[in-house]
Amino acid sequence: MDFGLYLWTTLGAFLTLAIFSFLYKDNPFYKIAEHLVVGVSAGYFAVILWHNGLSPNLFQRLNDGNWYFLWMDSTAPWYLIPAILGIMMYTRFSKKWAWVSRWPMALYIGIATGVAIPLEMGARVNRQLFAIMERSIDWANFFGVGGFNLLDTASGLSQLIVFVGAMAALIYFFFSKEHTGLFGATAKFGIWILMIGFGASFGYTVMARISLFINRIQYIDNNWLQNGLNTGITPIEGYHAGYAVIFWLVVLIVVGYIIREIMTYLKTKEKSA
Amino acid sequence: MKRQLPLALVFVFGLFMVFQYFVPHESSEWVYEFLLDWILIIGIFAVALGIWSLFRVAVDKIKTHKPNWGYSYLTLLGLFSMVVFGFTALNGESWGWYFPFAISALMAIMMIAQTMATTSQKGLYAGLTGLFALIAVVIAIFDPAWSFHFSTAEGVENPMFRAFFDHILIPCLSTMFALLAFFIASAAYRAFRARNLLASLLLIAALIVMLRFNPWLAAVYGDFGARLSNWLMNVPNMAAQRAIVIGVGLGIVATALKVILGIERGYMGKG
Amino acid sequence: MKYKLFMLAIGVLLCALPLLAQEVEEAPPDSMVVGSVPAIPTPAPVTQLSGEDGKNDHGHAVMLSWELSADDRPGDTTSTVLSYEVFRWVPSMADTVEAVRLAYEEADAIMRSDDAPEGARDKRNDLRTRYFDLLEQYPEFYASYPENGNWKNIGASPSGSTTYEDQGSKERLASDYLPDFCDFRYRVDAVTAVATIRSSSEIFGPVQSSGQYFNTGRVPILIGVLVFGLLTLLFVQQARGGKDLYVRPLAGIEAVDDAIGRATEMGRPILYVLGLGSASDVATIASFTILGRVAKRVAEYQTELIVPTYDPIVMSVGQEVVRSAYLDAGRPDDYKEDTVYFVTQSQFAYVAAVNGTMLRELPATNVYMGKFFAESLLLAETGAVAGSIQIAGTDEIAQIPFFIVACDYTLIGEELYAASAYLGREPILLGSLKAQDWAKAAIIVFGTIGLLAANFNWTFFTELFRVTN
Amino acid sequence: MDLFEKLMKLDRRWIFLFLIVVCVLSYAIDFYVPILVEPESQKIYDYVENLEEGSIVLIAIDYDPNNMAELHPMTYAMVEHCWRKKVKVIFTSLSQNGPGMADQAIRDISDSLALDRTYNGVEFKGREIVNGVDYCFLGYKPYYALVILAMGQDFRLPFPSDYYGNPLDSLPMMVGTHNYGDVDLVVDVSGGNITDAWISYGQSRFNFTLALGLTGVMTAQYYPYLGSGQVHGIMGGLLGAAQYEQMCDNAGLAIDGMRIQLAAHVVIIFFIVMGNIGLLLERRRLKREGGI
Repeated sequence: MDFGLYLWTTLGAFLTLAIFSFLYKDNPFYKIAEHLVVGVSAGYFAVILWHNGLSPNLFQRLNDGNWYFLWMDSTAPWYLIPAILGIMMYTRFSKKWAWVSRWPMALYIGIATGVAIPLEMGARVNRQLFAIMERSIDWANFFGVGGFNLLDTASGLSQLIVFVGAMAALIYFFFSKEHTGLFGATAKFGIWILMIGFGASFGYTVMARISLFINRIQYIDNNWLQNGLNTGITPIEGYHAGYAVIFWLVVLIVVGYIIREIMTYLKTKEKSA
Repeated sequence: MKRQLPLALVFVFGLFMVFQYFVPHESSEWVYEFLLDWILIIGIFAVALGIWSLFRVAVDKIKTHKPNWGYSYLTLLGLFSMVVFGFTALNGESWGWYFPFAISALMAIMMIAQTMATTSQKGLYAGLTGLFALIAVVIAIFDPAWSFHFSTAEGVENPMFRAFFDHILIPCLSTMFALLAFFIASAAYRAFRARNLLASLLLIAALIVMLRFNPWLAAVYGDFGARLSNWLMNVPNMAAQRAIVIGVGLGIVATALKVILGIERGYMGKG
Repeated sequence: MKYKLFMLAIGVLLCALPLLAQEVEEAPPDSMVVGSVPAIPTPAPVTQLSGEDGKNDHGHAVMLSWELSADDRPGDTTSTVLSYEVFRWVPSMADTVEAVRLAYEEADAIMRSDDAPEGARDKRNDLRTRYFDLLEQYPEFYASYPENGNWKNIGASPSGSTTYEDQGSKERLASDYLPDFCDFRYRVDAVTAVATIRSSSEIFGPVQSSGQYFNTGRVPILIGVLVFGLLTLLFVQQARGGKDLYVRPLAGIEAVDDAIGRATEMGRPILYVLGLGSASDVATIASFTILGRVAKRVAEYQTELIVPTYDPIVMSVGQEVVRSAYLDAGRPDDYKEDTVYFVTQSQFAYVAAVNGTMLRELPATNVYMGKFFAESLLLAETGAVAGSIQIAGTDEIAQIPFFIVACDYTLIGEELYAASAYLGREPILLGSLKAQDWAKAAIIVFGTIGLLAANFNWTFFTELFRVTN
Repeated sequence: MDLFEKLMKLDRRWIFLFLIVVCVLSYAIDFYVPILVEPESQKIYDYVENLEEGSIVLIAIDYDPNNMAELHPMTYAMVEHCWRKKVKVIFTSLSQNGPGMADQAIRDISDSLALDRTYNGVEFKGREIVNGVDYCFLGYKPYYALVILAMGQDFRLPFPSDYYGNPLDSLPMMVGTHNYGDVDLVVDVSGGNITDAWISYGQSRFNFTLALGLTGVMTAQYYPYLGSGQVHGIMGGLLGAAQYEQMCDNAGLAIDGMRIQLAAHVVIIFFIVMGNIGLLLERRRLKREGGI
């Protein structure tokens, strides 16, 4: 690994540890990483949106990709309209003309909501309703396919539970009717189903989230510690850098402690002065 | 004009988009695609407003010496480094005077910020801005090793742009994501207590599914655990999702209808 | 599940086929011949080839269908047919048209380059005009059948399939542009493992493609939207007339008012997160309404409000909302432009910043309304560390469990959309809740009937709700 | 204040610290994790274990770097198992970034095969892995559904020559190997919907034995096929990979990751259980006090 790359990797490892330090509490290291990443990411997306969004969608249409012809000989001059609308957003810089920026905003919201209505009606409501109706309940295998097996997801009973559960949960979402009597009991069953579903989906995610952390440990170990400290040793063979992780953690904690001591010392000095 | 026209625009364009969905003809699709481009372009133009807001909040922090104001310099530095790197690219292998240029260009921008932030020494920082800008411009004119690229995306391949992405952005973002491993633990600890029936249901379902992935505890109930957790995922979870999806669909359609019809004007600050 | 899989696979195949056609063309058939494969008898051709204009589309597509060759028996491993190759009669002028198109593309590239020569633009524009003129003449070229043209392989379908969609681009400048209103003629070959052993079907044609003005496959959605829209209008009208509507209390919404009061007492700010959606997400639009109410209350109590945003348009709309709310509360001078500010458009960088803000400003209340993704738990747990009261609402199903676990109050799915109506307690807005309830009741009724219908095989009822395309 | 009372009011940072220490330690210390093998992965292992020398297994590497962490260990364990048993392997790759993955796996596992190793008490002499004799890498072709169908007729239709450009008939192991009928097992290691095509276009048409290696998130979705017999066995996520490594007695990346996974899991569950016991005790105490 050449030295330049090693420095970059060290920076990456430092930022990784700095963000992990947030788990203890808000501290200068985290603040450094946070402020830096906010700036860098905002700049990154601005550049990417310019190159991949504005350039192909507007400039290349208006001026055929050539900066000096501008829009005069464009094959799609009607793209001036969104360009003007976009520029209208900048009236927000002026107090007097800020109301003009409401037009593009209104257009934005009008178009977006208009698109959403039939799309959501079709994709969420109609599609789900059809899915409910589509399959008949498997009465022949009511207690499980090929014998008594309550945990068979394809059994008639499971299908019936899906149906009844979904309906009960829908009843829970009724707003204009008091949840009392039979109606209330069904709604109660509905919220049970919702809670079981939420619990299951929470439990299902735990494992994947821990994998993210494993991935980070391996990043520090393989990309930084092993490459930096013992060049030439492959990540998998022999050398276990886990000890080195602990070593570096201890170093970091000690250094952090010293910095903190210095800071408090400076602060008290400031106050006394 | 100030209030009525926006509402009229929402109504006209919203209604058009609703009925466009049922007209597959080319002409209707053309308008549809054109209008979607409007949204996209308005959105990208607005990014400048966002960057301006970020810039101003940072400068304001520095100006008023709010707590942690010093870190705001980092934000500005990161932001403008990416912008400078993203629009310049090397013409060959040689770096030439690229770094002196990049540093002086960045310093010029930082000095603009400093001029805005300072209260007493405006003249000094304005002068420094001019000086750094002059250096940057001179290098830009005479150095053949690199050039600006606005209409094409060479800047994205700039090694410095890539390095900032690979070694600052990616480690930070994926570590932030990895914090979830801890937060999921502490959230589970705090919330998974059998306080009442609903909490117990949540707890039990989560535990069953979690235990299924644990190699040790799986020994206790073996195959049964896997099947039970699959059943939970495919039966009650499916029912819950179905109900929520339908409900959300109706909620979206109702809200969108109200917006188009001008009944709900909350997004314009008029409820 | 299986049905879904099947449709998915077919979809993938259909998308892939036109490209595969080129693949096949590139490799001469001879290279496919493998010496060790035993001799295969010529397969039976496909029968009953027919085609029609693609239904409910924008044109530029023809749907072909046929009966399987007798030597293609699904499930029988001894059947010899491997795939069906589809041919269309293409006039030889098509090559000229393509040549002009390529010349145009080249001229366009030259014109766009940094060192474009003088007159590059005119040259390109001439080619463009010539190309479009040629396109106009396509119907005449196709009408000359069978003179001046030949059969061209346009794609393949795996064995066992009986349909193929000849779909081209509607973009006139695209290489796979398929003109409308031309008399197309088709032929399908049954092909065996040895590409030369094949048999052709009878020729079908002429058939024309064109776009439609109404998509009949989406009628159920249209009915749904119209009926639901009318219901909403009806109940809103009723509410306007002064009819008292009951709404069940929602804990999360009642908490909002208390939370603002609490913040005032403690002298700490309120943090409002609009989520990661853009302003085109209806969830975010619903969130704007809630933000308006919160901001108005905040202005009245003179508490501080912090609204970090993820999207610049969301920021602009949010500023507008908060400013109007301060105006309504009669305190326009207290409004600060930086109450609603932009952070960054990167998910986790945004979370990093908001988390930092939470621990530094220690807000009394955090409100999360809108679209949330993996960051939901990061925000909510940090908020819990900061000791804030937390109220969340999202329509992202995968994130609701995390909010339920980590927040004090959670609005589940649809409740987010109801919240704006609730907070205002305005009868007009409540009217739409009534419409939503009626729609849900209708779904329960139709769902039950539909399930019965499925069990008794009354397919006509189920079919009423089928949405195609 | 007793232990449980303290636990109830425990600062979450103790949990974080505990979790970090346990995770880093379990990463650093190579301890033994008894992995309970589930029947769905046992079935795959048994099938390979019972193959005769010279049999052929087709392994489809249909994943890309995104899913590498979960799926690469499966490939490593399975291929090493096959080669140690002198079972030949045909690799295909129907996902765009797959060839890189397959290439890397083949090189690494070949290196490992050169060493003498003892697995499950059986000593295996190191040997050189030869392209064309021990394996054949067909490479990548787009439009996976058509490729899967075509391979049902003859591998030579979609892949006239292998990834390295050798005509298939020039490879000793491919002489007389034409289609799925000559292959004893098909394994699809995939992180996307290519699995669906292997089931609906491959298995249900050509009726071969199909085993799946899937990412953890996908696993629940494919269990119904296990019940219907279309799929012979499933390895799900890191856990499935670790189970396979366990059965082969060849600890690798998956068992490494499993140690952390397990430790973190136990910590979380421990805290949940403690919290609940604490809640119970508190309730009882309140009741007693209320009774007095």
